[in-house]
Amino acid sequence: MTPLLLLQALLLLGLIVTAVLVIAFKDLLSSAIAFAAFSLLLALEFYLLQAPDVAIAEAGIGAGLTTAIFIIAIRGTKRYEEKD
Amino acid sequence: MSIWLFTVTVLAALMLLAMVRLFKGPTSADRVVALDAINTLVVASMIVLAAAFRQILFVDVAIVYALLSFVGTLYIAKYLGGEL
Amino acid sequence: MDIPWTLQTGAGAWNPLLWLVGFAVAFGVAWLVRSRGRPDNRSGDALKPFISGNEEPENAGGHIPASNLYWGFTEAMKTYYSRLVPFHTGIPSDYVAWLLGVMALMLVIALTV
Amino acid sequence: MMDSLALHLPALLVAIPLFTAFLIPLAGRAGDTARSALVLLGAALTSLAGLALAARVFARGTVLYVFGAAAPHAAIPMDSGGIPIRIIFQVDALGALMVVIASLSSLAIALYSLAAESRQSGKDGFYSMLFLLVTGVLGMVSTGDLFNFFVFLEISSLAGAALVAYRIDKGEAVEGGLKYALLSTVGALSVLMAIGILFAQYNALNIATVASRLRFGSLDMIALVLLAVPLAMKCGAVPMHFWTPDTYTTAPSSITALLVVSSQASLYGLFRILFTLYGDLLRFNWAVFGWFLVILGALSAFVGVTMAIPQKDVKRLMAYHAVSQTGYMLLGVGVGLAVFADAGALAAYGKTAMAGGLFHIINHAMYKGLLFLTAGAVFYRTGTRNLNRLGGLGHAMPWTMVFFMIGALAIAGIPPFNGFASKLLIYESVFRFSPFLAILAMVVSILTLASFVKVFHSMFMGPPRAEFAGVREVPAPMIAGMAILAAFVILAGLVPQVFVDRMIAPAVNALVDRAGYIAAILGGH
Amino acid sequence: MASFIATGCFSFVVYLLLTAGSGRLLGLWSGADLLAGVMIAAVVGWVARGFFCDPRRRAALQPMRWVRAIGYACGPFFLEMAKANVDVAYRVITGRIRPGIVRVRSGMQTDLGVLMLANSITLTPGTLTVGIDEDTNDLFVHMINVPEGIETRESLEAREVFSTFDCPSWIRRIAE
Amino acid sequence: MITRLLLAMPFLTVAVLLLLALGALLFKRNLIKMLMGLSLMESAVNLFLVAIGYRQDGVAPIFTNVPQTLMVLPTVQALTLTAIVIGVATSAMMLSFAMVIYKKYGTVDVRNIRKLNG
Amino acid sequence: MNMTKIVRTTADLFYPFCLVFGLYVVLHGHLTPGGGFQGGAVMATGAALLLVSRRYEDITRSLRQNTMKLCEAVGLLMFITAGLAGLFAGGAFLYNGLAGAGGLFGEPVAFGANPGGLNTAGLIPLLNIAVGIEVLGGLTVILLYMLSGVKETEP
Amino acid sequence: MILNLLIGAAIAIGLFFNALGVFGILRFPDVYTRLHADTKATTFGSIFTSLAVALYALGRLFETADGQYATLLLHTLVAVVVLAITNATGAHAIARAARRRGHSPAQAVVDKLEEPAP
Amino acid sequence: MRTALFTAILLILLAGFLQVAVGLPFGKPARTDMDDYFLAHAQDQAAANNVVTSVVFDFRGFDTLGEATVLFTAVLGVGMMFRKLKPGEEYEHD
Repeated sequence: MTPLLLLQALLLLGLIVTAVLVIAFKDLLSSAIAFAAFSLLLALEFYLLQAPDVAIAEAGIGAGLTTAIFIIAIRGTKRYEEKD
Repeated sequence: MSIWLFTVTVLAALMLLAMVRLFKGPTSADRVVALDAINTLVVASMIVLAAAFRQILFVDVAIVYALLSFVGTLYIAKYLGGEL
Repeated sequence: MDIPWTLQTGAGAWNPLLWLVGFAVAFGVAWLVRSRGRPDNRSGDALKPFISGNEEPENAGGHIPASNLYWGFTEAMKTYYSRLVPFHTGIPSDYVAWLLGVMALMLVIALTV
Repeated sequence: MMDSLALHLPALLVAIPLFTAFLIPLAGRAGDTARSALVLLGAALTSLAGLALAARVFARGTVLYVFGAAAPHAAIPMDSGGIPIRIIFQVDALGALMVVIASLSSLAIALYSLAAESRQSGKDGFYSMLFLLVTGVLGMVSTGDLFNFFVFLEISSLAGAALVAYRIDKGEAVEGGLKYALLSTVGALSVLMAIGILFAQYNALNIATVASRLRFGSLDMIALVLLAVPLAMKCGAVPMHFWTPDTYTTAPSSITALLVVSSQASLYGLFRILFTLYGDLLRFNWAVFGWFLVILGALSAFVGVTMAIPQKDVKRLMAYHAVSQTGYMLLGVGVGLAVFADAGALAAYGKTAMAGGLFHIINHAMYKGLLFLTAGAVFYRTGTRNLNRLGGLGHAMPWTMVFFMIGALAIAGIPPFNGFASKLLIYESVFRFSPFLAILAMVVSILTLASFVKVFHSMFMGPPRAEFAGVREVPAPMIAGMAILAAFVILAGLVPQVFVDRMIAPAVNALVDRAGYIAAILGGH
Repeated sequence: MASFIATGCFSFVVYLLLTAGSGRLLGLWSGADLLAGVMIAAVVGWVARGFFCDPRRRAALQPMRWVRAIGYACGPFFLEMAKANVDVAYRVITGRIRPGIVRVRSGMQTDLGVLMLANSITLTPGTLTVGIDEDTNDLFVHMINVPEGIETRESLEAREVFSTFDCPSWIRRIAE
Repeated sequence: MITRLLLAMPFLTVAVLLLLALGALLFKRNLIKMLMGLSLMESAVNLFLVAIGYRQDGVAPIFTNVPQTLMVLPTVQALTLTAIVIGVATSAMMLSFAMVIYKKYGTVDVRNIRKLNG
Repeated sequence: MNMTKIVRTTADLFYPFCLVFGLYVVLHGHLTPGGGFQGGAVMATGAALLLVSRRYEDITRSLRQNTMKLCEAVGLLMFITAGLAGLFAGGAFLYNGLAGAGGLFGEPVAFGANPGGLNTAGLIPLLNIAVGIEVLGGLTVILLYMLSGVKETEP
Repeated sequence: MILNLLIGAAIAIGLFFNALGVFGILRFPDVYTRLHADTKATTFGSIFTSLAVALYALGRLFETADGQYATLLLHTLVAVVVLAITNATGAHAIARAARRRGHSPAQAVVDKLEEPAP
Repeated sequence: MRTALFTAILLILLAGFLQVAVGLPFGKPARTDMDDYFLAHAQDQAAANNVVTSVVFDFRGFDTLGEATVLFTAVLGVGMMFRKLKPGEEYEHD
């Protein structure tokens, strides 16, 4: 277990946790927030995998603009999921 | 274990802790606060990792990150304030 | 230029030119038969059809709506259609589910064969 | 100069429609006339390039084009140790066949849509996207690179979805577009995953290189499933056909005709993957995937046609027929694939079946395109697609009626139109494979005829209706667009053997000749 | 024009900061980078001139203000911030809080001044800018520990929010 | 087996993320949520692509003054860049579709978006 | 609706910074991490910052949809023209004939570890710029369109 | 040697404050107090960890006289400045949004702000 | 019924993905010949120090054109969704 692997394990755990949160929240705004956190961690993971180009792209497009687009779409539709 | 990697590991653990607030946060505003904290921690770890990997140019990723997640936060805040 | 008119199908052959010639011949025969008939016959000369002693209503020979055209066929296959039509639910999740389902099925087949 | 242009035809084939698409928003500011002229010019040049490229391929064999290299034909750099490193367009006879289809259809459709969409708003986007869709199709059928195939798949999916949603006023069109986009994206991601799996093992993206390195381990089988099933979905095979009627119905008619071509490009991708990428005679279990295609084909043919009969929306009816006709193609090629390992059976009827399937691809693109265009013409004048409300248009729209008759007779397999020729090939060869399937195919053909009799009756027969009193013939560009396709339908029906000899047989040979495909890039047999 | 020059200069400085170490010219920069920097500064200056600073104000052109800004950031501001964090550490560990929102008269006229004041307040002890009165530039500040007796007053002076240094006057000298 | 699994952590994460995303696609009723699932799926595939190009102790494929010995594979990173942009394009378009559908239908519940059926 | 003066001023401060940083990322795409897409995204973030900090009606006066659409088309046309130029220079489509040929961007590069110079890599910086312009235009237009769609739903 | 000690101290301080910020987020009762912890503590901590990197770069710069360490130093400083400003403004935006949302500060002794409800 | 079926589908797919995850060695790619070529020749052929950029814009530049085209398509699609309809531009469906 090298330190890098430990670090990766933590990050990947965080990725899975945020992904579960994205799916689990009934409030779409919270989902979007969790998605932004997911993108953040994903970019850090790319960074760890020695892909800085991809990390910048994921940072710029994934975390910044996708969040904005999701928020605008939620504003254009409605905020809460339907009850089953 | 180099000191840089140790630092990043601690920061990653802190991110996981902040995710607790992301999960629990009674309101969306609390979740945004957690997102903001994770965001700061990610930027810090990116800067530290640049030193850890001896890759000077990786700091660019951190700058992009600090800029772009700010935009995401602003969009969320604007929606949350009912102004979008 | 030498145009091969015959389509070779492996087991047989088909020539559209021959078919056209045959069609033309048949058409000619039919026209011949028609021209041999009584030229003074008019379409209005025949007796009017009547239904149960009454005159035919004006519009009865008119247009049949499309839904009624194969009513018998759909009625005969009613059990089939009553399953198949609701099967096309129109829900996007179902569409994705069918795609993933076929994928899963093929995955099982491909990994076991 | 001409020779150097001929050298660069594969690049121009994609570059011209792209250039036109990017220029249209600028030309749109100058006015409608400028835009129409640009559209016409672009369409004409694109189809010219496509036909010239196809002629070159049929005359001289596979054409290679290496993007970004110092010399367009140097597939393998001297110092690379025998691996192609750049993106290579590899147009063999099969690809050339698809290029012909796409070029002809796109020309006809561009002509048609110039008049048909003249009353709509947002025309800049419409025409740009039309050219992007054409680009996507042309790129998909001519690329020899897996990831590039994915990129073009995405281009055609996105452009197709946006075009399907073009008529936004009621919401149905957007719903169709959303379904199409959703399914395409899931499929494309699955394809990307498969590409990743292949790349991780063989470190190559070129189809020929991957094919030459393939080891047929369990990961490769997973990759095969991830590649083949989404492509089967994109070509509209039952039970993944649900998107087909939804999108074909709501799209503008000219786009529906192009979507048919685009789904056939996916069919091409499916065949390419099954035959070329995974076509190793010794190590691959042929019968399984042959039967996969055969079952998909038979199901599609039957379910499609039976679902078509009770429809009352004319385009939805035709869309189910598109599913059904796709079944024929899958059936024909699937029979060939199922007997692929058996040389005797392959020579006896397998190749004929595949020829039938491939011939049906081009025939179907033409007559189904024609049918959708006539439906669009009727809609253009009457404003409705409901068969119960239509009627008595025969006198008002004679040209449309003639073209519809040609298309309907062709799709029903009535001689002397082209549908009959390809269906004859399929019947006779499938009969020797499995008589039951041949009978099923004939039943489907009869039902097709029946349902088109219904459509013809409902649209053109009967007394003229008062609400359609002012209806007259559609404008000349629409007639010209339909006439191109109709001319092809008649031509292919009159001299089928010419097409079979010049285009289909080389395409079949290219399809089964895996070693030749690999050798065209890597050299040596 | 003044805003164009100011924005261009700012852009050029930022670009120089970003590309330092790229060559040997002046010890740090390469010629191509300097050329590209000038071009970028021109383009960005033109595009962003309406935003970066008010076209009517020439104050941004005085280089002394930039130097003072750096001095402020490294000196008083940083120390205030350090104090802030010790304070937050105390609050986090003990959990002893007495929060409230008070009104602070900023006395700033320019947008930049308000921004610097608000951000300084946010990053310094126990205070967080929540809102702003757009007309009077008064800030609404959330304090984590409202000192006794303040809650009855109508508003506070900006100076009172900072503990040791007179940050508002620094800011006034930089931004007004 | 366990060590092998541990070594393949990123791939396992990809598998779990794909499962979650597909689950969202199949079970969720809200269209926006489905699209979030689709975005998750895209991210998972991107992570997969980058992970297959990683080499132990490799460094980023950029030549700088620092001496480089072993570099990770650059092609997959290029592919991932393309995939990311394609992903955001797809998401943007489908989200705008969803907005228009909400405007016309008054709902984003996928079980109610079925005017086209049968 | 407007956000507060503080946010607005920050956005104004960061707008030129975003542009400069984006252009830096674009221009140094062949030396540092980044390139056309990333730089374009950073520049588009500058525009997004302006969009979020002000009212839609106010900002569209200085950040026009048509200008951004023009940017996009022009970027793509630049890209494809550069590709066709390679074709006329004797190579294939997108042939990088400028690399190592001297002149603008034509400096040859030493092999191995070196920091590299700005004026190298031939066609790549040009394509980077083209893609940067295109992505800037494209992402901004997407945001503008979606915001306009939101505005329409308001009563 | 001294530099190494300084770097270690900076990292320790930075980590301590970062941890403090995160614990503050977990412990405090409402949005505003959490924002206090988040903004001040994590920003300050991140500044210190970055300062460690800057010190390292400075040391290497004097040691090797290599231009790229100047790049590292300056880029780190730029990142820190950007981070500080964006964090402060972001915190303000969040606080205002929470305020407009109608969250009143918990245990407040005074509340002078009356914003119109959204 | 529906839930059980969907869960079964998901589990089968998960098994497939897990097989992929276990079957691929992480950190040690099986073959690297094409990428080694890129790494060795990015500097003399594309004259770029960033190998990823040289792959994106030189060796696989055509993909990048396609990708830019995808973005263009998406922009046109979004624009098409929010366009202003002409008065009386109606489309029948029933």
